[in-house]
Amino acid sequence: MSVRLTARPLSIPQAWRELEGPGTGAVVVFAGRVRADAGPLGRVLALVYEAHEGPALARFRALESRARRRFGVTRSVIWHRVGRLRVGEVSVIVGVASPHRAAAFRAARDLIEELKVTVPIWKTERARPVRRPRRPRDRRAGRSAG
Amino acid sequence: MSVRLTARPLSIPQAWRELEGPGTGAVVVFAGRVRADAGPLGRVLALVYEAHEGPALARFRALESRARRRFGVTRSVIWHRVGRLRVGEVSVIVGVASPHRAAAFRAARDLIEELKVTVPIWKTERARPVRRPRRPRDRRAGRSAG
Amino acid sequence: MTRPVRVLFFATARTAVGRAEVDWPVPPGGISAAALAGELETAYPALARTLVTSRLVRNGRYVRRRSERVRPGDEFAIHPPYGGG
Amino acid sequence: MTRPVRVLFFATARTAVGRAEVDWPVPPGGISAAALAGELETAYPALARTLVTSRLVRNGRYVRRRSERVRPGDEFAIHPPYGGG
Repeated sequence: MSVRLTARPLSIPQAWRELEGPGTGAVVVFAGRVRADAGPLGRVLALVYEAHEGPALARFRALESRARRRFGVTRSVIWHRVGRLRVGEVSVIVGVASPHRAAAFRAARDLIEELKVTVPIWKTERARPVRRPRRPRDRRAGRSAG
Repeated sequence: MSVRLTARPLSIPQAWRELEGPGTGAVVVFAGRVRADAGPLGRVLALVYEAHEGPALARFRALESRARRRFGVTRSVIWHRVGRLRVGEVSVIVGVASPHRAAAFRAARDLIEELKVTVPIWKTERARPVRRPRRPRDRRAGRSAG
Repeated sequence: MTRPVRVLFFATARTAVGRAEVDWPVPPGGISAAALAGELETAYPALARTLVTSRLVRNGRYVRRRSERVRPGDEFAIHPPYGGG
Repeated sequence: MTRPVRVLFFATARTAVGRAEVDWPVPPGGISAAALAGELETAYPALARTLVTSRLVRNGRYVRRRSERVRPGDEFAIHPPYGGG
């Protein structure tokens, strides 16, 4: 079981190693990456993620228990990045290992859906601005949280 | 897009690299590993996978097209190992990248379910035998397929 | 002199206020969460819109009653709707 | 002398026959898939049970009609139910 909130790049191979172990016939990993979408401010070049660290990690641990209890997950990874992420970078990894694949798929999906609506993490777009200049106070965004 | 049938260990990091690229906001990877289940012959120590190589690879490519067509998958990996695998080793990796996570989850689940019932791959248990000795002809099993 | 409350602003709340955190003076006996939110809204009028959809968090837990007291040394956070992932 | 058909046995078919493949002589004009399966079953009686649930495959494609001809040089495979993953 591993939860993490970090300003450093997330490593898929490292996440995978956390999910190894006996009794884990099925492993499902979801990774979310920053897309070059067209947002309201223009084309997204980067996203800044910020988190309320203590409560976010507490929620991660609650989600971990939920996955174990509801889906019989034997191992899990819930990692989220904070700070400024460029297009293509991985913002989140959730992964689970369990004896059977149906439960693993359901657990991974449940984790990411719950994460999005119950964990105090926010993203702000940094787009190629259409007209207005970047405001200096935006530099305060994206506090790293570990 | 990558399909593979191989006697060599499957590499998760390598599979992940195949799924990188623009427009891939969501990546879902499923890996199946050999479990130490109790089978009819005793406790499973290993599984031998064999495949009818040409038709199996043709089916992999058909599944790949299906994922693209039905779920809008932009990249996919369908890798299966053949030969003798010990408990804990990865027998299969299916992975998809797509713009959105709902489609990515559905596509990955669909791929593994279809793979199991439509691709000419078979597994045979190698268990700690309860009583009867291993038959010599079993050594012929697990022809490698590339 | 009593310790202040450490107030944290995230996302749209941070943008509205123009900073991520501020030390806010409170009376020695504390102040209700509702009153504190009101004082912040008065000081930063742009915060009003965000407060409507935000949850208030005291020491890492959601404020359940608006009468709940926020005391010197507490952490008080404004959580706009989440958007991780 | 005509070329034989290369017959492939997998999983329970391989176990029943005791080998993974065999070269099977056929007449120059070929033989129906049903007749070839019958000859194999006669040669390897243990194959009978597996054949019931197996699909026949000629040159990588499922045999759709049992009258379909298998010709010298063809590959003919017996596919028990699949079990990959």
